[in-house]
Amino acid sequence: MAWFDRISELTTRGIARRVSRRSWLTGLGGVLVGGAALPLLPVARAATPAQPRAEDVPETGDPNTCEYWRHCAIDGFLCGCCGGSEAACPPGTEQSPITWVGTCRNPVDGRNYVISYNDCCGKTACGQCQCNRNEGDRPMYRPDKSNDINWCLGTKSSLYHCSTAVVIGLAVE
Amino acid sequence: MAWFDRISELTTRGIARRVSRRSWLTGLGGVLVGGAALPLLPVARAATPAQPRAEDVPETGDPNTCEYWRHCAIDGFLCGCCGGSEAACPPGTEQSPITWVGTCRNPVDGRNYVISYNDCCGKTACGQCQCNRNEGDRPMYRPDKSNDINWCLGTKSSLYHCSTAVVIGLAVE
Amino acid sequence: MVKTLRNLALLTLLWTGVQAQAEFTPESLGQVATLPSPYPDHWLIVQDLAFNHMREGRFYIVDPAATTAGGQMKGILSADFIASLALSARRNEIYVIESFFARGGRGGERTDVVTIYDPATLDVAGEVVIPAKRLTGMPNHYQVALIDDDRFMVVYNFTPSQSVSVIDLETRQFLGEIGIPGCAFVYPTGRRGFSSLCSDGGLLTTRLQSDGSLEQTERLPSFNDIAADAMFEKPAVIDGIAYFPTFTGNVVPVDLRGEGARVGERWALTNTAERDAGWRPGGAWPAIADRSGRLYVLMHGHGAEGTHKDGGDQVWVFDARQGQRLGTIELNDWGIALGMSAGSDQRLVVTRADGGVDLYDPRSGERQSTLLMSMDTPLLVRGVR
Amino acid sequence: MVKTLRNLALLTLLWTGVQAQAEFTPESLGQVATLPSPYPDHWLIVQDLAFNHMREGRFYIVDPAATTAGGQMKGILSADFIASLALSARRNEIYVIESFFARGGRGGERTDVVTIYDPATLDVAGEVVIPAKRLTGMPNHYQVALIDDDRFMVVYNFTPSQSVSVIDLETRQFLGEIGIPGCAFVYPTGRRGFSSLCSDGGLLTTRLQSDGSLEQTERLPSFNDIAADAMFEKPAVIDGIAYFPTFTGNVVPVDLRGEGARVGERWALTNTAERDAGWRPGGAWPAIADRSGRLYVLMHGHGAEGTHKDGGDQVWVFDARQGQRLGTIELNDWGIALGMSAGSDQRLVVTRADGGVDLYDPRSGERQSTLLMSMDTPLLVRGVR
Repeated sequence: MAWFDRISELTTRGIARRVSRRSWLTGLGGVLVGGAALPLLPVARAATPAQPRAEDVPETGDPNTCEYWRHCAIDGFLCGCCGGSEAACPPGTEQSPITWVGTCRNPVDGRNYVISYNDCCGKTACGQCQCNRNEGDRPMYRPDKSNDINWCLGTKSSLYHCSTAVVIGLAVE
Repeated sequence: MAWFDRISELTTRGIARRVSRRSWLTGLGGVLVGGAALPLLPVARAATPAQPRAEDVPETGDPNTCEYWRHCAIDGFLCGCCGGSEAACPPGTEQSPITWVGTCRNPVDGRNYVISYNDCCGKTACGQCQCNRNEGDRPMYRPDKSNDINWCLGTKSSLYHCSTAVVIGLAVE
Repeated sequence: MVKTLRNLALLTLLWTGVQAQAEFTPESLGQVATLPSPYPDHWLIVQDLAFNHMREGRFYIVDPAATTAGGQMKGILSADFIASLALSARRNEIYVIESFFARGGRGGERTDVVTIYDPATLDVAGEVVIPAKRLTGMPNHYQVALIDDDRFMVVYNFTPSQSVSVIDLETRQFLGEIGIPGCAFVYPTGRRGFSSLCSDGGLLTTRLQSDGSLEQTERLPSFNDIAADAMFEKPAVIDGIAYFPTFTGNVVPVDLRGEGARVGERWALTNTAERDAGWRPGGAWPAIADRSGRLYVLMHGHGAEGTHKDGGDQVWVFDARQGQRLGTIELNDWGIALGMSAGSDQRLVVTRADGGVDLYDPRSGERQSTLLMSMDTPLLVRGVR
Repeated sequence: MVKTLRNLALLTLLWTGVQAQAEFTPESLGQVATLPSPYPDHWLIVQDLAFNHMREGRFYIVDPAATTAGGQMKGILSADFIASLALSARRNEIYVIESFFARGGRGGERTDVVTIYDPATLDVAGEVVIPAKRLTGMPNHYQVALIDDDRFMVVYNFTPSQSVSVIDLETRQFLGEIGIPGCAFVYPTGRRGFSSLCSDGGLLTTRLQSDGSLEQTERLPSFNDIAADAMFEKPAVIDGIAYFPTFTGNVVPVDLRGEGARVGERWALTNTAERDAGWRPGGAWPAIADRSGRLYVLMHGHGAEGTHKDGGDQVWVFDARQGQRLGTIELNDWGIALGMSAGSDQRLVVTRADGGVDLYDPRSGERQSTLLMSMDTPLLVRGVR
């Protein structure tokens, strides 16, 4: 999905967040915003055989915090606080098939992974664990890079519930 | 209208409220709960020629506080904090024609006035100045005395917005 | 606990120039969590009214034993406009009775619906549209009842005409409306009936036929002095006997096991000294029972006219059958409503005045844990069966 | 400011034994407050997203000069699912563009509606149902535009196909949809057109015919380096020229007065030293203008990739035409969005990170007042014309 609420976030997490995040992610900008000319129509790809959580990805940190490494461009409620997980939707919701993707650096192996921030849809706002981080986020006229958009599109309902952060690839370095 | 939210009220106003209210209103119970057997069907009365605010009633206190004398049995959002007043609905809402009535003592003249707590309806919850005081309130099986009921009945919409406290009579002493 | 989305071909839109890497297997998309069936005994269902946004209330399905907020939150059911909830173990369904407005925050046509959920997936398994007459107001567990072995649901209506809507859960159909003039709420009674408390201080029992239509009604004359010592409309039920606390500190047992309700002998929660000190029950749900027959009552001192919703800072424990005080639980924080988890190792649940929810060991009286999720205005909490 | 309910015979239910007293004249029932027309210049409209309950957002109509919360709150418009708002002085109407769900918090059919309000009564004067395609997401003043002297409304759609819905406000009818592939938002342009920013860095201008149908489109090639220095989609507009700040601290003026948009010469908000110190614009609405042509930009130091929504603790003031810095306002509290009241004695409005809303004197830079009502997540604030 893709919402942004400075208010509660800055209130609860404090201005300090800005500083820590900034320093942590310095240098990623090039990777995040690079790429070819934007296709005007979505490129569909059939899901490859996949697994619930990638064994190839070394993990660290608490997935239910904004600081978790996959959340470098997340905006919304963390599904892990709503009955789901960082990769699974909560019971009774539907994962949006289209979304924006970010690129986050995994602090364990130092590699950049492509994160698909698929929203979970069909229930009203979860209201738990709201986060907003914007590495690589761009204005809404560049939708593929924008977390300000409600990405509950292509789902039975456009009601936004929460956001996942699914590892779908390694970034081209 | 008629809602009751201990949580935010007790949170914002503190436990002290209980004590002050209790002592202030001691002794009113008899007046409040007296009366004949309950009519099973509402008794309708055409509105008498009336005035926006009764000049006969001596006033004191801030109508936008829970402690205001007319609010001794109010439950909900004060309309004076929503664009209306203690006797008028906010713009764009409709005053419910039926409701529960309480009896509150006016501290200026020491007399007991009958207060009609008409809800204002047709917009969703105002969310401002929530109060809950229960002098003379009775369980919901005695609806004429219950402020737990949404009294947006007989209105175009049953959406509850806020509650007024209209002086409609002097209590029989 | 995770199922991958059925055979849908997932469209993953990759707008970026990312290429598949031979060495890397992406995570599955379309995963949706599921819940164990049946729910573990110790889970809870918390009703968050979201009073300032009452069209967006929620029921949280909670594992209070988890040590993180995310671990405690197992799932969410939306609950529009101060909804009611009912559980059927026999049918393996959860019901939310709620109201929708065609024009949202500015009203429009109201539609009342019984939403039927699959407890394991929280998917909507069906719905029954009922007359847009259900009582809306502060929540009460007895706005809805399941009777006849969960075959029928009855929903209390207030327009202000008083009636019940009868729903056949087998066929998922609204059957009809039965008037209960002058009376309110639905307390399951006998095999296929329910009782209601009346404004004249009496009680009305309504029995249905096997097809859900009215069989017979029976009125008890007044036994409830509403002016001087009103019964709360919020009983604790033990083995079919509803124990109704009263405003000034008595308990009225009403036996709902037979075809007609029978009023038992009232007893006092307080002795003379306690009564003189103003000890009274109070709150949004002032009494609850455990499976051993203990009755827990939320009590406050210095009570007077108008304090009956104030909750309390103590929970007094009674043997409900004997009417005997067994002990006192001093709450760490002021409480406004009581609940009880299911199973053999039950927990007393106390909704706090500050919006928190605490769990106490009902035997030791010690607070054991506090719910960690963020909630707006949680009020009523129940066990999962 | 109070009208009594028209000729409706009010049913006042007196259930109690109260008798009319000869000496006493009861207060009127059925009173409903109204608002002055037009609204005083200094009033504001505050959008409260109610992010945790986004189906229950609200627009508050506020008199910031009042000294109490109740005095400040003049009226409330409901705003379902992150609504948009537009004002027409010429038509004397307020428009809320919002989305409703037939099954509320669990979804169901979505209906998008332009709700038309009478500003004096806040009664619903009418509605226009439009395709359920409008962009939902964080609010932007340019999701909706009134063009052709407020004859037509255009609403930006994103499904993710991009288009606008055209509404005839004269007849209150939906006229049709016009595609704007690859482009977003609606910035009024010329007499009967609007421009949109495109994902290729260019700009699309769409002109309508007098019947609301498409006349012509015109594309400008890329002038916006989205990767290295993206233009915010949130401009401040002075006399038909939109000043778009960029992420790293430039300003791109786009002249929207003519039939086609013309991109002006960009200038820098910062000098080299400031840029090296990381001073950047940011926030949910980072720039606003006053009627004298001053541009106010919300700035934060130590900016970097990803800080563009962080708001700031300073507002830098510029002569927009000259691109010259005129001064600096040190905010008392961290801000996340800017607004400006109408009239001759304007106030700079700053939405704070902690949910407060402050008013500053734009000349002296002094904070003059703070809104007192309770709000959930106020974000964008605008003047009343």
